[in-house]
Amino acid sequence: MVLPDILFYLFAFLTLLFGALVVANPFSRNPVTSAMFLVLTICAMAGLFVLLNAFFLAAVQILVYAGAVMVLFLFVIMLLDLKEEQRRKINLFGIVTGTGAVMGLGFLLTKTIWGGDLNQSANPRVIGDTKALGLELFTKGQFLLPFEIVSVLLLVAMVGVILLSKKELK
Amino acid sequence: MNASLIVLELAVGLLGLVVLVQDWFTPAKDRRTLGYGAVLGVAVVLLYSFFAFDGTETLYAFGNAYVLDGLALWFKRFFLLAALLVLIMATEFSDRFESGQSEFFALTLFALAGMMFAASANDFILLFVSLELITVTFYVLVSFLRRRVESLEAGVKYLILGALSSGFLVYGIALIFGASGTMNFNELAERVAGNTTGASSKLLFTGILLVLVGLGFKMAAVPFQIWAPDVYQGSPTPTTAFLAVGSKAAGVVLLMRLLGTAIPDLAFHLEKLLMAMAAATILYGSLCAIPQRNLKRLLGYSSIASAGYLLLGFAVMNRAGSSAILYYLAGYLFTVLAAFTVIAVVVEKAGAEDISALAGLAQRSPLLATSLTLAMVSLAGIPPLAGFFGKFLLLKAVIAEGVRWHAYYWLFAVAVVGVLISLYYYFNVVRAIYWSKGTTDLTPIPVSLPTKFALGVCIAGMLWLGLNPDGALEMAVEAVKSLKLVA
Amino acid sequence: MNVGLEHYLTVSAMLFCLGLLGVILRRNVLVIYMSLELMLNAANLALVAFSRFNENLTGQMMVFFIITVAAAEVAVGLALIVALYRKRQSAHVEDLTSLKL
Amino acid sequence: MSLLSSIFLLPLVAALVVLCIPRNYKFVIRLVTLGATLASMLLALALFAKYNAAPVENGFKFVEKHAWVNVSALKLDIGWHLGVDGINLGLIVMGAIVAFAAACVSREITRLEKEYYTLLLVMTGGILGAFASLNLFFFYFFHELALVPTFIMIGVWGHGENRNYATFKITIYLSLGALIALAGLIALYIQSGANTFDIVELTKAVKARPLPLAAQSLIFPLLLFGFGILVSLWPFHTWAPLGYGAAPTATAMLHAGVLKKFGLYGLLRVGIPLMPDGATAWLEILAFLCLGNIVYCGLVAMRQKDLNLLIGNSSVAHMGFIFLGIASLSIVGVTGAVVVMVAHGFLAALTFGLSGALREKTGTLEMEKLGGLLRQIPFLGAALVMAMLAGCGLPGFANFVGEAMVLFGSWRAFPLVTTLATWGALIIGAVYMLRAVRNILHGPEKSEWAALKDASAWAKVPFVLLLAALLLLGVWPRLLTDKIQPSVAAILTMANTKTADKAARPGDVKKAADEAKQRAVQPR
Amino acid sequence: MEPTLSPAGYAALTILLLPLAAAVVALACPCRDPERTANRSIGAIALGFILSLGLFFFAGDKAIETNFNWLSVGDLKVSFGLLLDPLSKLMLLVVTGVGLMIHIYSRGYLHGDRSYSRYFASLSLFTFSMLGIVLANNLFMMFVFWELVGVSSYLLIGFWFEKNSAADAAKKAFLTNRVGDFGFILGIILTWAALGSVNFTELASAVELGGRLADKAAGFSVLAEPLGKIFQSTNWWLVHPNVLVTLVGLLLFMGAMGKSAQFPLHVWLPDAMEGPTPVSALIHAATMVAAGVFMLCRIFFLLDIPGSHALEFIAWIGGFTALLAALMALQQNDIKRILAYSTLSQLGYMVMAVGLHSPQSAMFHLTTHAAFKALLFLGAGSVILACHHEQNIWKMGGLRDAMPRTWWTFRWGTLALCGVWPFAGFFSKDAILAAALDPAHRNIPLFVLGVFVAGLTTFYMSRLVLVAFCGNARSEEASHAHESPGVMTWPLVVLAVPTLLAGAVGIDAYLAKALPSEHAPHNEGFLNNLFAPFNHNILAAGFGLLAVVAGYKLARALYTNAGRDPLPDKLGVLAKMARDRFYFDELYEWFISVTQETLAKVADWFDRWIIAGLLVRGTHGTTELFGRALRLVQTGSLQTYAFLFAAGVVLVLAWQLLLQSPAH
Repeated sequence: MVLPDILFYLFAFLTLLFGALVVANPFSRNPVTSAMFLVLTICAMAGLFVLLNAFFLAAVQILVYAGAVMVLFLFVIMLLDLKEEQRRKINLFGIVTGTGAVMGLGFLLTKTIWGGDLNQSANPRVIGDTKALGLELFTKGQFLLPFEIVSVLLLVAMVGVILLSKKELK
Repeated sequence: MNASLIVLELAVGLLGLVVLVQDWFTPAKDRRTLGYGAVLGVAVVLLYSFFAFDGTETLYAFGNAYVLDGLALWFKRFFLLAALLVLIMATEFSDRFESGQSEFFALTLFALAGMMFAASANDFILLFVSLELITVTFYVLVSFLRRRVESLEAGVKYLILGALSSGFLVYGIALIFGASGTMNFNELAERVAGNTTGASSKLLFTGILLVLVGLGFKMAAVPFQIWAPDVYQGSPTPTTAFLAVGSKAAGVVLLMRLLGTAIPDLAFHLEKLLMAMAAATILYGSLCAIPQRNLKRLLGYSSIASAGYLLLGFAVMNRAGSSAILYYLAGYLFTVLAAFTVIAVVVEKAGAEDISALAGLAQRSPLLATSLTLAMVSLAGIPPLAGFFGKFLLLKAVIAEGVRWHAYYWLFAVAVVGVLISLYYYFNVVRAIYWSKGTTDLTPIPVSLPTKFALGVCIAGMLWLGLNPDGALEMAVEAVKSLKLVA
Repeated sequence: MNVGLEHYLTVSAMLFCLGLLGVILRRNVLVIYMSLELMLNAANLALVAFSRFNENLTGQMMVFFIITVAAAEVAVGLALIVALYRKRQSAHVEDLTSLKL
Repeated sequence: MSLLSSIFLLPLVAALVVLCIPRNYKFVIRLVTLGATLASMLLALALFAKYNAAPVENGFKFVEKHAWVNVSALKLDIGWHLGVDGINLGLIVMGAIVAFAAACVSREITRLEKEYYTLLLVMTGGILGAFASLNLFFFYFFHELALVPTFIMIGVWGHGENRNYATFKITIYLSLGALIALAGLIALYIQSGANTFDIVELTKAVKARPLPLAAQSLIFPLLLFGFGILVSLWPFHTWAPLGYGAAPTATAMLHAGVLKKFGLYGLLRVGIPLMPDGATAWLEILAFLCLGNIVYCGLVAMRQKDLNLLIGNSSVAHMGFIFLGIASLSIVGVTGAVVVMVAHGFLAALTFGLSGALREKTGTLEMEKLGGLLRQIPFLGAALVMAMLAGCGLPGFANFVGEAMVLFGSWRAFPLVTTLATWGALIIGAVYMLRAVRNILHGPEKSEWAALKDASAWAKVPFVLLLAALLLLGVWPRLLTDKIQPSVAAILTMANTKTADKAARPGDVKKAADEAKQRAVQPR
Repeated sequence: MEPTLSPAGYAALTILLLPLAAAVVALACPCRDPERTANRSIGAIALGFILSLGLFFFAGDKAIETNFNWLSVGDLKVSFGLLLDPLSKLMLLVVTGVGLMIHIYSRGYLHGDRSYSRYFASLSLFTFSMLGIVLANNLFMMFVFWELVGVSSYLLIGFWFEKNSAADAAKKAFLTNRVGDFGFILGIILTWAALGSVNFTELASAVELGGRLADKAAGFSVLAEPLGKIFQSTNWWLVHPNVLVTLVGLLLFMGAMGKSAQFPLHVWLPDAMEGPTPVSALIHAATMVAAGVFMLCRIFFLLDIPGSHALEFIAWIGGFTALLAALMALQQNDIKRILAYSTLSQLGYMVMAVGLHSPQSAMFHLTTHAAFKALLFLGAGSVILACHHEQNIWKMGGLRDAMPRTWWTFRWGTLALCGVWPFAGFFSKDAILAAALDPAHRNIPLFVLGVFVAGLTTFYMSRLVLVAFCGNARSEEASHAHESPGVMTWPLVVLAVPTLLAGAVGIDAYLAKALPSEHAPHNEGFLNNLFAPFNHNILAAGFGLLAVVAGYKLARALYTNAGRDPLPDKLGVLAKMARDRFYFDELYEWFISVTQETLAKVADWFDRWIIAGLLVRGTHGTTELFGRALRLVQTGSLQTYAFLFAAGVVLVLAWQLLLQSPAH
C-alpha cells in the first residue's frame, strides 16, 4: 500500500467522520459545533482534492468554503445567537423512515458505482492547477457563458440579500 | 463562435440593470413607471425576437454550449410573453411591496434572462447555472413580502427543497459526466449512439434520473411536487404566476432537451417511468384540489395536475406528443396568467384568498368575472378555448400510442378521471363567481387599463389558440423539429 | 487493494447520504442548510474524481461553478433565514407550518 | 355565410352582441335573443322546405367545406364540413324550434339576465352546430360548447335545494360520457387509417377497407357507452331526472329535447355504419338495456311525487324506444327511432316548458299540493293533458308514429324485448301520465289556487308552436319519413343488414309453408 | 299512390271529417255562445247521417276502397284508407243515426252546464274517431282511431272532473282499455310480420294464398323463428302454425275485450256511468263498446282460419261475460248501473255470436241493441233529470203517470231488450241462439247459457220497470217528477221506431253480403221476416220466448209494489256477491298493488339507493375521501417534505434501476 492510498483512506475517514459529526453530533447539538465540523469536513475534502491533483480547487475549497461561506454561517449563528438546541421529542418514526430512505439511496448509489463499468484511464495525469483551469475557463467558449451568468447570479444574490435583510421601513 | 446569438438575453439582463440603476433616480411614488418601462422593454425584445431570428436553422455558440434553434426561440418568446404579463401584474400589485418595487421588476427580468438561457442550454454546465439563476432569483421573489410571514415561510421552504433538488441535480450531472466524460448534449448523444461511453450505462442512467429529479422539481411533478402548494399559496401573486408558468416551462424545455437532444436513444427506457409519473401527477393534483378553498393553493394543485398532462406528452415523446406539449403550454400561459391576474385584483380588494372572496364578482366586475370563467373553462379543457385543443392534442397522441401498447389506454383513462375531477373544482370556482349569497358587498371593482390590456391579451390568446389552432400548431411543430424524435 | 475511482465515488456517495440524512433529520434550519452544503460537496468530490480519471478538466470547471453558485445560494438563504428569524424568533422547522394542507 | 351555417352561427353572433349590451337594458337583451332564435328557426324551416329527398353523392346536401387545421407533419387534418341528410335535417329543425320556444319561456329569469341569455344563445348555437357538422371534431366541439352553458345555467339559475349536487352530477356524468366518446372517435381517427375526422372520408375509407375486428370491438363499446351516458342509457340515467328537476326551464327544454339526441345521432351516424361487426355483439345487450329505460324507468316514474322528476324519468324512458329502434337495424325500426328523436324533442320541450310555467305560477310541483287546476288554467291544463297523452303514445301526435314504427321494426329482431317495450309504452306510460293529470288537473278545486291566472297570450306562443309541430308530424308523418328513409337505408346498407325487413312479405308465405310441411313430416 | 276518389269515397271522407272539423273549430275558437258549438256538432253529424243514408241505399253493395299513402317505410305501408262495404255502411248508419239523436238529446240534458261547448267538442271528437274505426280499411288505421275513441271516452267520462269518482272512472276506463290495446297492437304487429300487410283486403288475399297450401295457418309459421328466440328453441310446440294463428287471433281479440268490456276487462264499464247520461247512451251502450264486436267481424277471416282455435275461446268468453253481467245486474239499485250491466251481457251475446261463427248475427244484434239500449239510457236520463239526479230505483216509483212519454218509450226499449216478439231484440237474439244450434258448429252448453241469460235479462229489466215506474212514489223527488222537455223526449220517440221495427227489415240478410256465413238468410220482405225465426229454427225462438215469460213471471211475483228488495233474503250471500260485482274490482286492486305497484316500489328503491345512492354517491364520496386523505400529505412540515422528496427520489431510482430492465 503506497502513500497516496494511505492518505486517501485517512482523508476519506476524516471527511466522513466530520461529516457525520456535522449531521449528528452525540455530544453537542449546538449549531456552532456543526459549523465547525463542517469546516473540518471541507478541509479534509481539500486533502482529497489534492490527492486528485485538483490543487486549485483544493485552495478554493479552503478559501471560499471554509473561509467565506462558513464564516458567513457562523456570523449568522452568532447574530441569531442560537442556544443549545433544546431537545424536542424525537419522532422515532421519522428517524426510522428517514434513515431507511437514505439507506436505500446509498444502496442504490453504491450498487451503481460498483456496477463495475466505470471507465478510468490506466494512468491518469490531469493536473488541475490554476494555469490549466484558467486556460480552460477563458479559452474554451463553453465556460465563458456560464461564467457571465454566474456574475448575474451573484448580482441577484446581492440584491436579494439587501432586500431581505435591510431594516423594514415603517 | 457567434456571441451575437445571446442578444435577447443580453437585452433583458441590461434592462434589469437599467431598472436597478434607474431606481435611484426615481422617487418612490412613481416607481410604477419603471414597471411599465420594463414591460415596454420586454415587449420590444419580444418584437425584436421576431425580426432577428426565424429559428429555421440551428445555430451554436460558446463551444456548442449554447444553441439557438426553433425550440429555443419558441421558448424564449414564450418566457418573454409570460414575463410581460407578469410584469404588468406586478406593476399593478406593486403597492403591496412597501419597498423595492423596482428590485422586484429587476429580479423578474433576471429570472427571465435565466429562463431564456435555459431555453438555449445545450450543455449541463449552462443548464445548471441558468437553472440556479432562476431558482435563486425565485428564492428572493417568493419571500418578497417580508411583512407576511407566509411569504417568508414559503421562501424558506422553497429554499431548502430547491437546494435539495439542485443537490440531486448536481450529483446527477456529476454521474453523467463521469459516465460519458462530456457535459455537452450533442457529444453525449453521439457517445451514447456510438456507445463509446464504455457502456457505463448504469452510472449514466442514475445520473439522468437524478437530473430528472431536478427538472421534475421545477415542473412540480409527482413525487417532487410537494413544495408547490405551500409556495404558490405563500408567495406574492405575481411571483406565483411567474412560478407557475415560467419556472415550470423552464423545467419542460430542459427536459425536452435532455430527452430529445442529449439522450434520444435512451429516452425510450424512461417511457414507463414517465407514464407512471404522469398518471400519479394528474391524480395527485386533481384529488388534492377537491376540498381546496384557497384560490392560490387551488391553482397550485391544478398546476401540479397540468404538469401531469405535460408529462403525458413526454411519455409519448414523439413529434405529436412534444408539439402537443408546446401547444398545451401556450394555452396554459394565457389561461393561468388570466386567472392569476384576476385573483391578484380580487385578493387585493377582498383581502382574503378564499373562494368565497369571488362571491358576486359577476356584478362587481363583469370583465374579471368573464376572464376568470374563461380561464377556468379553458383549464377544464372545454371548447372553444385553448385548453381544449391542447388537451385534445395530448390525449390524441396518447391514444395513438395505444395502438402500439395498450397501457396507453389506461393512461388515457387516468387522464379522463383527472379531467372529470378537475371539472368539479373548476366549476366550483365558476359557481362562486356567479352565485352571490346576497350578503356580500357588491361594490364594483375598478380595473386599471394595463390590467384590462393584460386580460385582453390572455382572453385573445385563449380564443385564438382554441378557435384557430392552425398557425400556432405549425409553429409548435417547427419548434420541435430540432429534437431527435420519431415522427 | 489499489485505490481507484470507485473508492472516491463511494466516499462521495456516503457523504451525499450523510448530507441527505441531515436534511431529513435535523430540525434547525441552519444545520439543515449545512447538510445541504455537505451534499453539494459530495457532488464536487465526485466531479473532481471523475475529471481526474476521465482525463479532462470539465468536471473541475463544474466544481468551480458549483462552489460559486453555492456561495451565492448560501448568502441568499442565510439572509432569508435571518429575516424569518426576526419574525418568528425561531429557526426550527416545526414552527414553519402556517402553510399546509 | 350560407343557409346551413347561418342557422347556428346566428345565435353565436347574437351571443357576442348580447355580451356587449349593458346589463340593465334587459328588454333589448331579450329582444336580441328572441330575434336571433326566431331567425334561425325560420332559416331552419326554410332549409326543411328546400330539402328534397333526391339522391346526391355522399347523400349530404347543403354541404360546406373549409380547411381549418391541416398540419402535415402530424398527419392532422381537421376540416370544417357541414351538411344535412334526412337524419339530421329533422333534428336541426326541431332544435331550432325548441330553441325559440326556450327563449320565449325564459321570462322566468330575473337575475343576471345578460349572462343567462348569452349562455342560452351559445347553447343553441352549439346544439345546432353539433347536428350540422359532418366532421367528428366539430361534432364533438359544438356538443361540448353546448354542454358548458348547461352546467353553468343549472348551477346558477337552477331550482331546488339539491341544485349543487345536481349540477355536479350532471357535469361529471355528461363529461364522462363525452370523454369516453371522444376516446372512441380519436381511436376511430387513428385506426381507420384515414387520419381524418370527416364522416364522409371515414365512410369512404371504411367502405374501401373495413376496420379490423379488434379495432371495432374496442371502439364500438366506447362509442356505445360514451354516447349512452349522454343519452341516459340505463343504468347511467340517474343524472337526468335530477338534473332536469333542478335546471331552469329553458335549459331543461333544450337539453332534454335536443342536446340529448346528440348521443343517439352519433351512435347512428358513426357507430352503426362504420363498425357493423363491433355492433352486432353489443346490440343484443343494448336491446336489453333499453328495457332498463322503458320499463324500469317507467316504473320509477310511477313513484315520483314531483312533476319534474316524473317528466324527467319519462323522458329517460322514451330514450329506450330510440335505442331499441336503432338496435333493431331494420329500416322501419331505425326510421322510427329517428322520428321518435324529433318527436320527443318537441314533447320534452313542451312538458318541461309547461311544468316550468306551472312552477312559475304555483311555486311548487308537488303533485299532492296541486289539484283541480284545470278550471283555473284551462289553456295550460289542456296543453298539459295533450302533452301527457302524447307522452303515452296517443295517435295524432308524432310520438305515436315513431314508437309504433320502432315496435313494428324491432319485433322481429327482439320479440321479447319488443313485447315488454309495448307494455311499457301502452300501459306503464299511461299509468304515470294519467296519474299526473289526475293529481294536478282533475279532482276538486282547492281554495289556495282559486286566484290562479292562465297563461297570457304571449306565454302561449311557445306551447302552441310545439303542440302544432307534434300534431303536424303525427298527422302527416311522411313529412319526415320520406326524407329520413333514404339516409337510413344508406346507413343500414353499410351496417350490412338488408334494408328491407326480414318480416315476411306475402311472397314469403310459400317458403314458410314449405318449412311448415317439412316440420309436419319430421316426428315431433 | 295517388288516391282515386269515387263520389262514394268523397262522401265517406266528408262523413268522417265533418265532426272533426266541428271539434277543431270548437276547441280553436271557443266562441261566446256555446249554443253555436252545439249546433255545429249537431249539424255535422246530421249531415253525416244523411250522407250515410245516401251511401246505404244508393252506393251499391260492391266494396269501395280509397287509399291515401299515409306512411310507407320499408315494407310497413300504411294508408289512410276508407273501406265502404255493407258492414261499414250499416255501422255508419248506426253511429250517425243514434249519434244524431243523442246529440240532440244532449242539448236539453246538459243545458246550462258551464263546459257546454267542451262537451260537444269532445262528443264530435268521439264521433270522428268512431267513424274512423268504422271506415278504416287496415288494422293500423283502426288502431289509431281505436286509441282516439279511447281518449275521447276518457274525456267524456271525466267530463265532470271535479268529482273524484268521475276522474277515477275516466282513468280506470282508459287504463283498462290500454291493457286490451296492448294485445291488439301486438296482434297487429304479428299479423303484419306474418302476412306482410295490415290492409284487410290484402290480408284476406294473403290468407287465401295460404289457403291454397296444405294449411292456411302456414303463413304464420314465419313467426316461428323470432318467437323461437324467446323460448330458445324453434321446434317447441308453441311455434306450431296452429298455435301461432290462434295466438294472433287471441291477441287481436284482446282489443275487443278491452273496448267491448269482455271478462276479464269488463270492470271499467259500470264505473264509466260517471259520465253524463247521454254519453253513457252513445259511447258506453250504443257505439263505442260495440266497436270491439265490429272489429271482430272485420277481421273474422283471420279468426276463422282452419287450425285456429281462437273462436272457441272467444265464444266462451262472450258467454261467460253475458252470464256474469246478468247476475251482477240482478242486485244493482242504480238505474244506470243496471243498464250498464245489461249492456255488458248483451255485448257478451254479440261476442259469443262471433265465436259461434256467426258474425252477421252479432252485427245484427249490435244494430238492434244500439237502438234500444240508446233508447233505454236516454229514458233513464230523462228519469234521472226528473228526479233531480236521483239514480236509485228504490227512491223512484209511480213515474208512469208523471212522465208518460218516457214511460212508453222506456217500456218498448225494455221489451226489445228482453227479446219479446215482434220487437227488434227478439230477432237478433234469436239469430244468436240459432247460431248456437247451427249444425256446423253446434254448441249446446252455450245455447243453454244463452237462454238462461235471456231469462235473467227479462228478470232484472222487469225489476227495473216495476220498481221505478210502477207502484207509487217512494221519495219527494219521485212524487214531484214531471215529463222532460221535448228536445229530450222526441229523440226517445224517434229511437222507439227502430226499436220496434229494426228486427224484421232484413238487416241480417244485408249483412250476409259482407260477412262469410254458411246459409245466408235472405230478405223475403217484412212480413215473412217477421215469422222467419219460427219456421227457420223453432227451437231457438221457442226457448227464447219461454225464458222471457219465466223471467217476467218471477219478477212480477217478487216486485209488484215491493217496498224493498226481497231477493237478498232469498238468495243471501249470492245476492250480496252479485251486488258487490263478485269482488272483481277488489281483486284487481289487490293484484295490481302486489304486482305493478310493488315492482314500481322496488325499482324506485333500487334507483334511489343502489344506483343513485350506493354507486354514484359512493364513487363521489370515495373520490373526495381520497382527496382529503391525500391532502394530509401536505403537513406543512419542512422535514416531512424533505423526507417525501428523498423518498420520491429513491422510489424513482429503484423503479428504474431495479424494476426496469437496464439499458442494453
